[in-house]
Amino acid sequence: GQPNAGGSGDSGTAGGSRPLRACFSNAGLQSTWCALGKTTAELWGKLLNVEIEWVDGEFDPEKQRNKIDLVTTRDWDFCAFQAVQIDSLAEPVKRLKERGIPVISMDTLLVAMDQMRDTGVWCEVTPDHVNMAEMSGGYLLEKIGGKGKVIHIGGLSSHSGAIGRRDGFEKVAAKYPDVEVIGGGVRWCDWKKQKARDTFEALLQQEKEPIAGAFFHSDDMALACTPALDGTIHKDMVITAVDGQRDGLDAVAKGVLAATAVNPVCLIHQTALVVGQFIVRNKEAVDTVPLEIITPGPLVTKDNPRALEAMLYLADPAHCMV
Amino acid sequence: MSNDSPLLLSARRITVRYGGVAALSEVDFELAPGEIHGLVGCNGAGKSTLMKVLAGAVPHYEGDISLDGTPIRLDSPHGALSRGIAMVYQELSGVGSLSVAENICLGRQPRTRLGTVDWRRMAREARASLAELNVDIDVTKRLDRYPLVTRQLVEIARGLHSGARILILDEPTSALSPPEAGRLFDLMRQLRRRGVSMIFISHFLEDVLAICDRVSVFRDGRHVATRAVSVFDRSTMLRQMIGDERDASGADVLEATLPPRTSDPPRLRIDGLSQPGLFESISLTAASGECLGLFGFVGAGHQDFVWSLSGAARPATGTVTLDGTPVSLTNVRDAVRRGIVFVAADRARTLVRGASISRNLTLAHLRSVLGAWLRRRREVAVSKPMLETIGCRPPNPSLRAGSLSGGNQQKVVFGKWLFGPIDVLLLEEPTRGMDVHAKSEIMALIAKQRESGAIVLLASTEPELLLAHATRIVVFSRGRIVSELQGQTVTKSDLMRLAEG
Amino acid sequence: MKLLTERFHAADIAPLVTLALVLFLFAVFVDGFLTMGTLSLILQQGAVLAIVAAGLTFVLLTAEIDLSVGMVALLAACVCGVLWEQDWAAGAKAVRAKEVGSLTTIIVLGVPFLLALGLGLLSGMLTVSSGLPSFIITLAMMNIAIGLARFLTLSEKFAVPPLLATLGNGSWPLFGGFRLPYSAMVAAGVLGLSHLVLEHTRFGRYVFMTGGNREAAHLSGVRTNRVIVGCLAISAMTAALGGLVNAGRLNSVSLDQNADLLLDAVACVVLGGTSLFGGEGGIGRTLIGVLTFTSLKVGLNLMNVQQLIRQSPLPQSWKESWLDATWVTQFDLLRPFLLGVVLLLALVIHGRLASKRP
Amino acid sequence: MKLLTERFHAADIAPLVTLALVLFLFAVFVDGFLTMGTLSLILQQGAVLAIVAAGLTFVLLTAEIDLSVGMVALLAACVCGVLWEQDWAAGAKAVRAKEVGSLTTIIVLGVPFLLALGLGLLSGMLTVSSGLPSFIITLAMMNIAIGLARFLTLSEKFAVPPLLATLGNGSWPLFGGFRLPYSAMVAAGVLGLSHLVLEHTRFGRYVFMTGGNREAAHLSGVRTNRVIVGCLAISAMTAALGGLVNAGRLNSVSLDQNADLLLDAVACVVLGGTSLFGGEGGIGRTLIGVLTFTSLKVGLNLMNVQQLIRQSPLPQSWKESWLDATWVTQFDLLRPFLLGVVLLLALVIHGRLASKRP
Ligand SMILES: Nc1ncnc2c1ncn2[C@@H]1O[C@H](COP(=O)(O)OP(=O)(O)OP(=O)(O)O)[C@@H](O)[C@H]1O
Ligand SMILES: Nc1ncnc2c1ncn2[C@@H]1O[C@H](COP(=O)(O)OP(=O)(O)OP(=O)(O)O)[C@@H](O)[C@H]1O
Ligand SMILES: [Mg+2]
Ligand SMILES: [Mg+2]
Repeated sequence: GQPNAGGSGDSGTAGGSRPLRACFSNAGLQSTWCALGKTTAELWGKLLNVEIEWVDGEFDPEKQRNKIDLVTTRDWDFCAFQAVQIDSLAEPVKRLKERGIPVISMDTLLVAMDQMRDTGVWCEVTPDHVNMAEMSGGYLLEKIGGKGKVIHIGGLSSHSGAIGRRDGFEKVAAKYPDVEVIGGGVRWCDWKKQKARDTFEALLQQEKEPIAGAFFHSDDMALACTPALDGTIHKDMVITAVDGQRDGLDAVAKGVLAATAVNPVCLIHQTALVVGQFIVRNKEAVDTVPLEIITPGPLVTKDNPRALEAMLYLADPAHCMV
Repeated sequence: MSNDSPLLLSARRITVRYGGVAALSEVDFELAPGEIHGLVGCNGAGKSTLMKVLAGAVPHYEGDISLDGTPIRLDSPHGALSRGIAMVYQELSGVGSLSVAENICLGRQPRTRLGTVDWRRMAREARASLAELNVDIDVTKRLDRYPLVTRQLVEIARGLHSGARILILDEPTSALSPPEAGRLFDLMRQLRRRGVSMIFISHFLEDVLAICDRVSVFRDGRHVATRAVSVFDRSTMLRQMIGDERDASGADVLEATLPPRTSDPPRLRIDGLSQPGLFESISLTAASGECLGLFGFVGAGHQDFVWSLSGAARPATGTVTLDGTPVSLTNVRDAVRRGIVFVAADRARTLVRGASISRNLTLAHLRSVLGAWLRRRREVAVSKPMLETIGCRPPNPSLRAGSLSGGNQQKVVFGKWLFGPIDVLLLEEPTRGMDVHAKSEIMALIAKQRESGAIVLLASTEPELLLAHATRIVVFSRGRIVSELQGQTVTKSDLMRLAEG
Repeated sequence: MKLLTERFHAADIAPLVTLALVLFLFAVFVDGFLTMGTLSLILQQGAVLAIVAAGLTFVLLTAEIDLSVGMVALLAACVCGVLWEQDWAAGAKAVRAKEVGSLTTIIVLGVPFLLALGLGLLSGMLTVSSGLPSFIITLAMMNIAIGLARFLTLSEKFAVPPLLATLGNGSWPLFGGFRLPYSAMVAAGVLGLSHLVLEHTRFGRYVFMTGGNREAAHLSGVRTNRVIVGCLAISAMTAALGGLVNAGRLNSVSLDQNADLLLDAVACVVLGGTSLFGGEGGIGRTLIGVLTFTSLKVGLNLMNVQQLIRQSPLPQSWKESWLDATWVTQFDLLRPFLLGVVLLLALVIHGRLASKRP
Repeated sequence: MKLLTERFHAADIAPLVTLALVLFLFAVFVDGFLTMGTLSLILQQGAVLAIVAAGLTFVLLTAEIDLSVGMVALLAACVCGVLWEQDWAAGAKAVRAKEVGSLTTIIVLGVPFLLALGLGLLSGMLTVSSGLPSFIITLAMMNIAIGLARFLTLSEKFAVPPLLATLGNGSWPLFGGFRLPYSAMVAAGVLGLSHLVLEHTRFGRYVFMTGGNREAAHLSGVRTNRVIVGCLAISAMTAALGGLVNAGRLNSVSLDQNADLLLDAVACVVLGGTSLFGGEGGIGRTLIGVLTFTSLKVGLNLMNVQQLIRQSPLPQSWKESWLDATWVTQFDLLRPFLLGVVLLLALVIHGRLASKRP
């Protein structure tokens, strides 16, 4: 049975009994981060009796837009989107608003903070990218004793998360005058492992004396680059990154990465789901919902194995807690 | 026409070089108003090249050209046309995917007041200009739906239609049957009356003598002589074309006495071979050592017939047996395996111009000639003697095949087959557009194969060629065999009469 | 289209049949496909593609190819965005978008076209002067365009004039449920104009001749080089227009846009039956191609297998097992694959028919 | 290379000159470019490209094109990764990678090749049977490959056998600082083999002749259709190998890989001087092309403008102003643009020289 259009007020009459229908979409499942987010939403959807339909953004704003355009023609109780590109989903979200379907944005902003409500975004659930970068980068810089050369490999420079991470790292780096970021500052690699690897190798080979450390905007890029180190003078380079997903955590456990700041994907998707179903089932009004919910993300290092263990447990697809 | 009439167009000291080779050197040429000027010479004498210069298709010429006394520089066909110089090219050049009408108005579509193309008028003009040539076809159909003859006629129609004051016709009749050619000549005379000057190139010297006012002879890229036809005759013309005083071996055979049917049993049997639209139920037999001439006008089907025997064309219905065992006509490879080899008229379709001569020679029998592991030295080693046998000049195996002359290119194409057994030799116009020497050299090679027991099927539209070399002549008309001639005396006019069916 | 005015040949109507077939199948298997909403969607999503494909048709008709359309489109949009966020225009983050005068807007929208025109002419001239296939020249040009865009935007995201936003998103509500998107109107205009040029002007005919037999066209006085340069310029311009409209639709411009534009556009043109060997085809065919392609995309996106299976008259047991199968649960991921397969099928069938032509 | 053994023509040595020029310029303007390290880097980063380009050379020599190499490479890698993470192999996240038997590894590595072979043959047969240009067929095939990869991986990230990782990353330390990457050895093997096949086997000869003049080859009894199918199969195989090596290098496989592989490979082959019109070229040229291209990429990545300007003997004032200019501070973003420009220049020059050949 198709539930009728949500939002119009009578949707919740059946109370918690009626399964809600929600549409989720995030940047692209090909990144571990997004994939785990999907698992989370589906797992918690079962617990909270919400049917989740997933739309893969495929890391292409047009593909995502085309799919979301179609989503707006169907009936939902609520939607939660992570836009590949800010503003690209504004139109469909407006249409959803007209039909009274609440929309929650995850991680990346759907539209600028100040336009959220008039566009129809009820709430933004986001990690603190700046803070994550500060923690991870800060750890790196003190590990290398606050001096020496470091590499800074960035994500996609149009991505608000990447920009936040850059700002965070540069903020802490500013505290250490003896630290030099080689290669002329951040090197944008569009989250692409291959590009990161090529750039990284080039930078390595250029330096005559060992490079102290490297900061990556994502574990995936970092792990694609670490193999380039063995056999070079940079063997014992300190490498930290952001994301803290399964691979990243394993890498920390193995000591490949010194640390990674957890971008709490599970928390984000979870929260979005919880807030969404709460809004619908309790017929919340827009202004009773917080505009922004910032989810905390711990730093995981080899030094405190307890935290590592905990994260490994919590981030396990079987639990999807953090 | 007398030479003192005011000159319409005069070209002085024209030189054209291709790479190292000088195609034309220091050529002078003059054209008087309202004359038909004949141009003769062996292949590569430079006729087409000079004409292409006048038509603006060879911008890199040296020398001066003046029109009506004013010096001009012809650097693009566009420029030449805008000055009233049009040319019908030796090689067909239509746009197959466009309608006949558009091909006739190619580059000059009539326009409405709004500047848009006027389709109705275009069709009307096209029909009119084709009617002049006694051609009545649907001009809105794609050109490539029509046979070769029609396309040649469309080419000519375009030239006549161009409204040019100087019209160049480069071997326009090479693909036409006598009646069509005759019609063309009438039209040319009409145009002359209207004051249009024409340049007419042909290897058929009779035609040249019949229709032209003056004739210029070219040899090896040089201008040899220009005379009024009244004071010219065939033999002198030939002598000047060929240069030395060698007896004019080029004198065409106009009649021949074919030997009686050989007694030895036929090896090749062809029963009811048909291909819809091209030829119908063709049945033939041939014994080894025979040279079976297949005569007909262009489009009579004899050429398609040899194509389909070669296995390269769409498979035809009917049976072919060689030495009693059937031959499948589905692919070339099997045909070659059975010793059935094919030499087509058009070298552009049979030669890899970009590859070296040796690679072209060894292509067909790579395994038997070079074995499993190809080595360059060995390849050159086997190619050299072959080049000697076929008399290719220059005999340098590592040259680009494309840099050879037409005739020599043809020799290479032919030599390719000599590396393997030849039981049946299929020939389609093997000497098209070649001069007497190249012709005789090629035909000598073919004769040698015949003597060594090969069956030769020689399809041609040139009666002279068949009369000179065939032991038996089969005449085609409209895709059917109309008669088979042997053991009797045959003349060119007989063939023509029969071919017209 | 001349071709269709002749006696029909299977190859000529094949694309139409394909379109009909696609629509029919979706009408049967996707409930709610045959609605005005879907139609507007198809128009909406096909518009950009149609604009770009129209220009590309010119190029393919001359037997050349323009691989740079996607990135030229992107570059144009980026330039527009960058200019728009200049201080003399709407300022950073387009905060002063309200106050911008129409002259400024015109400049902001005009410059990208001039740039595109320049690039198109450049690749055209390089192609004809170097004697290399346009394939490789435009390939390099594509890298240059994306590189330039990357540098101009410092690969950040830029806002675009509201005019574009309305153009890209706005639509005109007609009878019940059906909304005619402005972008579709623009596309219609471009297609119509291109059709007139191709069929009723000398330039248009020269395009066909050049593609059909360049040598012959040249010898009969057509300045084929100019024709080719012209076509590449045209496709660059339409690409720019497409890029702008698309940026408007996405409300912003950044480097990850237009990634598939080139390949989709080529697919559309060829799907319509325009030959890559030049000389055959036309805008009408391109239109059919675009419609087919877009319907396919929209239809596949609309398709909901779970539902289909539930409603299907199959033994319950099968349904059960199927509903848990990956290809059902993960159907979303299968869509691009299916699209590719259908495309290939259609193309091969069209090709075989065409090769059978006498 | 036959061509070079003949009388030299400018067009034949142009690619070599280009390579020399590139190396020279970087040697001057990038300090620490002329080191063994850089050499190993070039080899390391050029290896995958070389493997793929080798196969592509076959296709271009027959005057066809294979647009599917990039995605076939990706698909092969994905299949390998998915198999590797099956329970009968290394299991999810390849936790049991240690215990895996060599037979399993062989299967995991073998299946991708078979799949690629299948796809190659398929596109080949469709090309020859439909009479369409391989351009469009392989274009569709590319979409199919990426679609399939997306579905198989559910677009997640997969681990690959350690064997591949060592192959992709390992290297063999030789004299001072110079390390010969294993991947480069593989590439050398592939190139060498391809060269022998092209120059010394009948198949290779047929490839050249088919490209030179298909009808002539056909009339001489060459089964040109088989030749073309063969070439497309070969390029699919090399693509698969390249994809696997690359996955090994990146230690994992996910859909964002090999995005530029196709265009880079084509650029390499053409840069080397192999003609897109077929019949001219060879592996030697491809090698030169790959080296030029990779040196360009590496050199540009190594280039550090700030430093260059500081060291340059220019008036201080200029230096000041330049050092703050965007094009200096954001030089990173300018790199792809420069690459494109240099490529275009080289190609155009080569083209003009070649067109001057009689
Ligand atoms: N495109 C070309 N490249 C190189 N050489 C050429 C070219 N065209 C013609 N030639 C050479 O120029 C010379 C003159 O050729 P041309 O076609 O004028 O001879 P022709 O008198 O027309 O012979 P035919 O009677 O066979 O037409 C020949 O040596 C020919 O090989
Ligand atoms: N395409 C070409 N490129 C370079 N040189 C050419 C080309 N065509 C012909 N030549 C040169 O022009 C010379 C004469 O060629 P041409 O075709 O005129 O010979 P020909 O007189 O026609 O001989 P034949 O009677 O055998 O055809 C040849 O020796 C050849 O080297
Ligand atoms: Mg001639
Ligand atoms: Mg000749």
